[in-house]
Amino acid sequence: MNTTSNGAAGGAAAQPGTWTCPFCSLLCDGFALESGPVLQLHGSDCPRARSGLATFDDLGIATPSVDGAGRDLDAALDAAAARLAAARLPLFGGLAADVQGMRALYRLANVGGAILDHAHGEAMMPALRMLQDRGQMFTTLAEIRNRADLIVCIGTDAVSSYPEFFRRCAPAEGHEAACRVVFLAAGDGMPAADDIPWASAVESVRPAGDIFDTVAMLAALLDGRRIPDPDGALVALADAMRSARYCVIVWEPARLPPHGALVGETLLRLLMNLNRKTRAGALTLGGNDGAQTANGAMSWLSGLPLRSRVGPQGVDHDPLQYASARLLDERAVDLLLWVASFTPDLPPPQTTLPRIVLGHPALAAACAQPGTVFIPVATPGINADGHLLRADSVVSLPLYAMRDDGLPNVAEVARALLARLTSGVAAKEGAQ
Amino acid sequence: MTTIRLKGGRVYDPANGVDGEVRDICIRDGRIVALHPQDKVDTEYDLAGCVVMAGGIDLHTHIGGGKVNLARMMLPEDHRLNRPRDSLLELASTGCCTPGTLETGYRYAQMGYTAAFEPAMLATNARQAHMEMGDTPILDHGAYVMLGNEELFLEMLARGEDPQRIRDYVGWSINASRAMGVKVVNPGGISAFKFNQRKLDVDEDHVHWQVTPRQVVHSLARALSELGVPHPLHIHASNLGVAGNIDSTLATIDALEGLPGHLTHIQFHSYGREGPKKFSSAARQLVERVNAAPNVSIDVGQIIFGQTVTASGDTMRQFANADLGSPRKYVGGDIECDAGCGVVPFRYREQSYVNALQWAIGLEIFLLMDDPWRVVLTTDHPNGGPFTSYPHLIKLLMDKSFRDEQLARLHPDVAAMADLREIRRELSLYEIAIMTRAAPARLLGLTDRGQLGIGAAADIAVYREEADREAMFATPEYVFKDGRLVARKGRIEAVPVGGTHFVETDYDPAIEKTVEAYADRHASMSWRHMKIGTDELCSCSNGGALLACKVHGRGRTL
Amino acid sequence: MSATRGWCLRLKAQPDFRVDFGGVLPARLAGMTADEVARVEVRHGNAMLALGELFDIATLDGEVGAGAADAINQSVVEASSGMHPAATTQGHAEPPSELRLEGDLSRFDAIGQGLDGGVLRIDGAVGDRLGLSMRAGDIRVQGAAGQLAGCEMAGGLIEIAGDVGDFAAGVLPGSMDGMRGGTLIVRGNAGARCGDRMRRGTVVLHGDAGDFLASRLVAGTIAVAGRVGAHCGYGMRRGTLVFAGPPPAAPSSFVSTHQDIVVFWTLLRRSLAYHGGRFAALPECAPRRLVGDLAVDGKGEWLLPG
Amino acid sequence: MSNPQETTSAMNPAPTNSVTLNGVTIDGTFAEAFPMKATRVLITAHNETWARNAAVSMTGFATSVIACGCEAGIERMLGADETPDGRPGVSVLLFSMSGKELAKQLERRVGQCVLTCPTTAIYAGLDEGEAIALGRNLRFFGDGWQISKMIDGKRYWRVPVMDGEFVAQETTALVKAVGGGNLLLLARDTDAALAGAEAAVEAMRAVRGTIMPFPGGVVRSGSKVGSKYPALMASTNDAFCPALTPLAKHSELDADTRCVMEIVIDGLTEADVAASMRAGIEAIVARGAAAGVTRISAGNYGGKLGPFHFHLHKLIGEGAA
Repeated sequence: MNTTSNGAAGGAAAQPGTWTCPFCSLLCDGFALESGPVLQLHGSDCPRARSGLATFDDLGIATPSVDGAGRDLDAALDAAAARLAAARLPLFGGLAADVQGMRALYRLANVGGAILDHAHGEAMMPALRMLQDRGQMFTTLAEIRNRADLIVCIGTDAVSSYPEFFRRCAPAEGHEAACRVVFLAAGDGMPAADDIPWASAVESVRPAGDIFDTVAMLAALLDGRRIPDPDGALVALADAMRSARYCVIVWEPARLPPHGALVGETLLRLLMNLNRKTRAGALTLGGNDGAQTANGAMSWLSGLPLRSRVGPQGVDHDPLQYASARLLDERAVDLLLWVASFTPDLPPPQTTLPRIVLGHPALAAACAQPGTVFIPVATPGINADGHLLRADSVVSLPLYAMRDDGLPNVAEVARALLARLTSGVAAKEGAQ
Repeated sequence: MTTIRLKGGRVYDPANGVDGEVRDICIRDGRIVALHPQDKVDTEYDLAGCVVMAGGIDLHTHIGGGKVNLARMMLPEDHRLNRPRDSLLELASTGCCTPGTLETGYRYAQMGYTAAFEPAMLATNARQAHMEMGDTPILDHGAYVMLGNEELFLEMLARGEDPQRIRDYVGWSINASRAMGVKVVNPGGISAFKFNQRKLDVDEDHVHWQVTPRQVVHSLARALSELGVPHPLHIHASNLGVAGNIDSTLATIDALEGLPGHLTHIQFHSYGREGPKKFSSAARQLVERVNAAPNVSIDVGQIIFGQTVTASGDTMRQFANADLGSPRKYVGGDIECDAGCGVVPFRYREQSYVNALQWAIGLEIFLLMDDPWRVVLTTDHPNGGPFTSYPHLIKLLMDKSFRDEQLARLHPDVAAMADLREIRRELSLYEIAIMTRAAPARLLGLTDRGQLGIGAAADIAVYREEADREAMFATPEYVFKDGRLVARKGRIEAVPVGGTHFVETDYDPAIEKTVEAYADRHASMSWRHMKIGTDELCSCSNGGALLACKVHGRGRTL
Repeated sequence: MSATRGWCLRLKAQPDFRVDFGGVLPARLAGMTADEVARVEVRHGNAMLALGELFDIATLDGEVGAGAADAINQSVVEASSGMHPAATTQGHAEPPSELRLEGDLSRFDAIGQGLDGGVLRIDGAVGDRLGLSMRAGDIRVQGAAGQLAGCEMAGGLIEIAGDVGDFAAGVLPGSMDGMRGGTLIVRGNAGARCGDRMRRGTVVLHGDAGDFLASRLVAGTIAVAGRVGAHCGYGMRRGTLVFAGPPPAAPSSFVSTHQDIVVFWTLLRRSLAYHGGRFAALPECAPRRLVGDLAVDGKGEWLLPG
Repeated sequence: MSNPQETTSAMNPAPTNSVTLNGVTIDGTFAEAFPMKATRVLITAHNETWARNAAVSMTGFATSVIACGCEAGIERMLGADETPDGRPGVSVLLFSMSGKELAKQLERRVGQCVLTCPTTAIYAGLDEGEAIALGRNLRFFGDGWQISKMIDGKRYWRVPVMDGEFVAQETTALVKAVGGGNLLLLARDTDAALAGAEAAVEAMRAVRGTIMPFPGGVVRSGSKVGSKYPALMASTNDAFCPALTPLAKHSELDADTRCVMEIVIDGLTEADVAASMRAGIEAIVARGAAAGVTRISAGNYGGKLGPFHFHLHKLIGEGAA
């Protein structure tokens, strides 16, 4: 099997604008990366990028394993294919892969039928359910950078999971317009004015009640309802949102309590209202570890988003039943194929079911167990090329291998498994 | 080397003036060739009783890109029913209004179509559009990049930039996004909406940039003409869906000043303001003008009754219609200082006066146009209706009595008053072949597609002749893609990866400095990533053939 | 063998995967022979499985008519003397077709999906989406039901003796309307989001309700006898909640109105009284009334007696 | 409907086959009635007074379809235990020649006389039949604040008004009915005629499903079909006018008959009308000829125009049986 070879050879220093960071869904491409045994980041102190890169420092020789015993790739693929062939209803979980990986996994899932869910499936559901049930009003990073005069982060500080977020929103020097940043119901330890130097003001508003109460009240105020005894700061915020030229709401579904889709739907409603007189949009922070990509590719291929089952019987979507944790708990599946190609922070869930793990090499130890086939795979943007979809659901970026670690990428492994599972069908399928 | 003879079918090949002659078509290695009748072939098909046409070409169908995918995600209820697989070659995929890409490819091929073009590719979403099209099996594809609402262009226009620089910028954008042409949507209006402008007429100033749609249309059309891009500027004009918009549509034609322009889904732009409901057909006005303007071509965007979803870059008009959505859902987005998107599910109802009239207007336009080479059959999938309704639409155009039956079921005022009642014309198979193959190929500059001449690609649809044209066109007997049998009586026989059509233009590379400076100040990604490299395109489009068309206009070569 | 009006299916062993039981309806089986019933296929994981593999199959002959009538009477009238109007869906003289399922069917989903007549009795627990999109007929469950019980049902009656999971009377992803008609009676407790996007019909909950009761309620009536979880009525647009037990705290996006509603209250109270228990004891005097959720249309109402 | 007689010449001749009971002559003739469309609605209110106020207004100016659009009347008062909402109420019947006209009259009358009347609510009084709008369109008075509720399969509208809310059932049922049953009471003088008519009406009011739409249940301007004036469809019933006994081409009266009253009955069914007429005849017979009503007759068109024929002799025969 060929390993990825399109990218720069080891040792070169990628200029800003050529390296795309795969470690969060903002997909920053403004930093330089110096390749080599140790990957050096220049131009950013992003803790996510740094810790992600550090997992590749002095990467030893990562070998596949079957039931804890080291094997060569072919043997591991044979074992994985045999277990997959024996499975009657596998779960394809994790799905931390790029577009090409998802395309190949989709074909693999189609052979006998599989359920697909992402490691962040639960965190994705509020935004997806909002979209399915009512729609969405979104904006994107460049619009925020150029247009926003009020950014309201609701229930999130944005930077804990997306450290570069406010730098990505910063207007170009010489183009600053006054822009306030307000953290609403976002808890303690918010970024201060110093952390967002371009903002004309940074404030925190914390009304009584939880986030459900807060967004409901904000929606009611923006709708012009007469509320007995409203929170003064919230009234002021509603006024500010109404008078802003371009208000941006930032939310992070992963931080919401259960049933966060209701928060999303309320936010959408208030945005629709706001847009009747002025302009506003929302940015959903989410989709890390390829979640945005997996969901996007799944949707375009099948017509339905993740938490769907595909196979000879067609496609069906069930966001409640096809949640990985529930499927494993109920033993409603009989095999777990887990994909985690970006970081070792997404280990496969423990289960007594057979497992096949296509993972970051550093997951080897966690996967050296009886019942588990482990195949280390390359990471898009580090040692593989690839494409990822950005958090704002519009932009996708190319990622390039910065060095060659001799690892197959997810797509190659999936195609190798597919080839082992099907010979007759695959032959007819044309140029693949 | 594979040879195939299609024997004794009645051939309709308007590009070569063939109107229903019985003749053989021979194929060698994916191309149409001349073989002596005595030459042996590997496979021979007896096509007695069949009609042979080039594979269908849809030059305006929303099959890939962010807004289509958002529409898919927004309408899971549209995707619950799975069509039974006819063939193990088909992977699972579902949906009616916005099917998955796989299903899209299968359904088009089953209907005898072999190429489809996404008309609204955002520059910032181009990769995803190519990826989705790359995952649309069997069909060749391509896309028009949306220009005319991105801040860089408006800024250049506002500061009175030299038209040559604008031409370079347009050329750069086409190459960077790997586009087949350029589309402008609500010229300047998508941007204006971001500045809270809710309406923009052809000669009205954009509230911020102080440029008019007329300027936008003219400068883009001029740039394309000078670059030598075959497909004329693809224009989604101002005021889509607004009663009385015929005025702005005619003004948009004026703005071309004789330059080539293709007005798309023209049905949605041909409304008068007469009658008690202040909404009337302006089909005659429109057609009169288009008949007299040889620089102008159109596609119709026929509406089809039933559930669909409208997906458009025209956020200004889509937001205005959000409350009419059925079911009541809405997706809207302001995108990257580049464009926008608005998705509104919609149900066209026979008993709605407006919908019934829209239906009649579309058919009137088809039937009143003198020159079938300048009118292309579309429903603006999925905006007017899903592409799967094309056979039904063909029957409406070919069968006056069927048309009258349908008309009688509509809102009584339309059934009683529509001009359509008086139009007796029934289109011939030859005219249908023009509107669905030959004309779109010519308008796109596809010299070896949409025709059956020697040397052409063997994209061929064979229909069993039937009086019921809907049944006939719904399920062709055989469909060949590049000489390969891909569908037989609706069953998928092979799933080759389609090729990507795009044009490569010449322009002054100095324009990249402008783009780079703009990106540094305003964009959210490196200007380098605004370009899709060849290897990357190959990967995005899933390894399909790269069907580049190099054009040499008045731009400077590298 | 002559056709029977009813069948009893007794589960042999738990299936390996979840089973989609949609399509197995009393009327469909009524005209079949035992062999034919045994060959009816249901979806099990990625494959189809015959009923005969899963169940022992027996007829209900001799007791069908009486059984059906009992089902209806017992289901609704437990604590009241009258016949509930909602239970009179089986007005015809012919006894309705009946299907009885026995065993723990908690891995069986979509039982009674699309039911449009007849009686379905389950002596055990059921899985998700019980009675999905049913239009008429009666479903009685002796045990608990999973999520989405009565989801998008448009008519008929479901009575569940045990608890129900989340999203009872709710909605599938993307649908605009949850329950659209009929009556759902739960004798146990309900999980979260009961009545989510419900548009019409009546839910009678004898036990407690979880969080987000009546979330996004479009319209319809939900009556609760027990305690109610957090964020009741979140995003409710119209519709009526009746609290026969301890009233929940009102969120700040709900406000009081003070008009005389004795007429409407009497109509509603009399209807609810058929369900017995606390509903039989609802006071005659008009209750306190709150309206909301002001974050949405604000035309929903809470009725808080006493 | 006032019962138009066809023409004097077409009238049955003076009855030779009459029966006499308690001195009262009962003609061997029949009342001829026509199909109509009808509905029943129940009006309730805070107390009987306001329920009655609404009902009286709603049934006002509804004596004859000829000029009123419908014929309407109070069927009976309802106790609090008889109404859907536990308040006192009134049962009202409306009759018209077509369903469309009935629906129009119902909507206008409920809109102007019930919606407006303090504390009222309105419900369907029939379950079976074609649904016609009751609250369905009146709800728009709520200007978007109206609320719909389904209770036990019935839809109600709740419209906010100044005293609280107006509750109206979405629809009521339209049924086929019978209009134009009648009795003619021939008396020796005005006092006797009025007293007899009042007694008959009182007895007839006890019959469910019927109303007597004329003032006090009685009409003195019985009519025949046609007129010497071409524009008029009906004119005075000269055969029964004492003033014309010696003048008319044909008269039904003798010199001792100086006053005639007619009672017109509309009913939901043929049996209801028959029961009502029988109750009226029995009341007159019970009073006896000595009370001044000496003869009972009925109006018809020779049996050619209306499908329902109420033969007076059959009615008393059935009553006896």
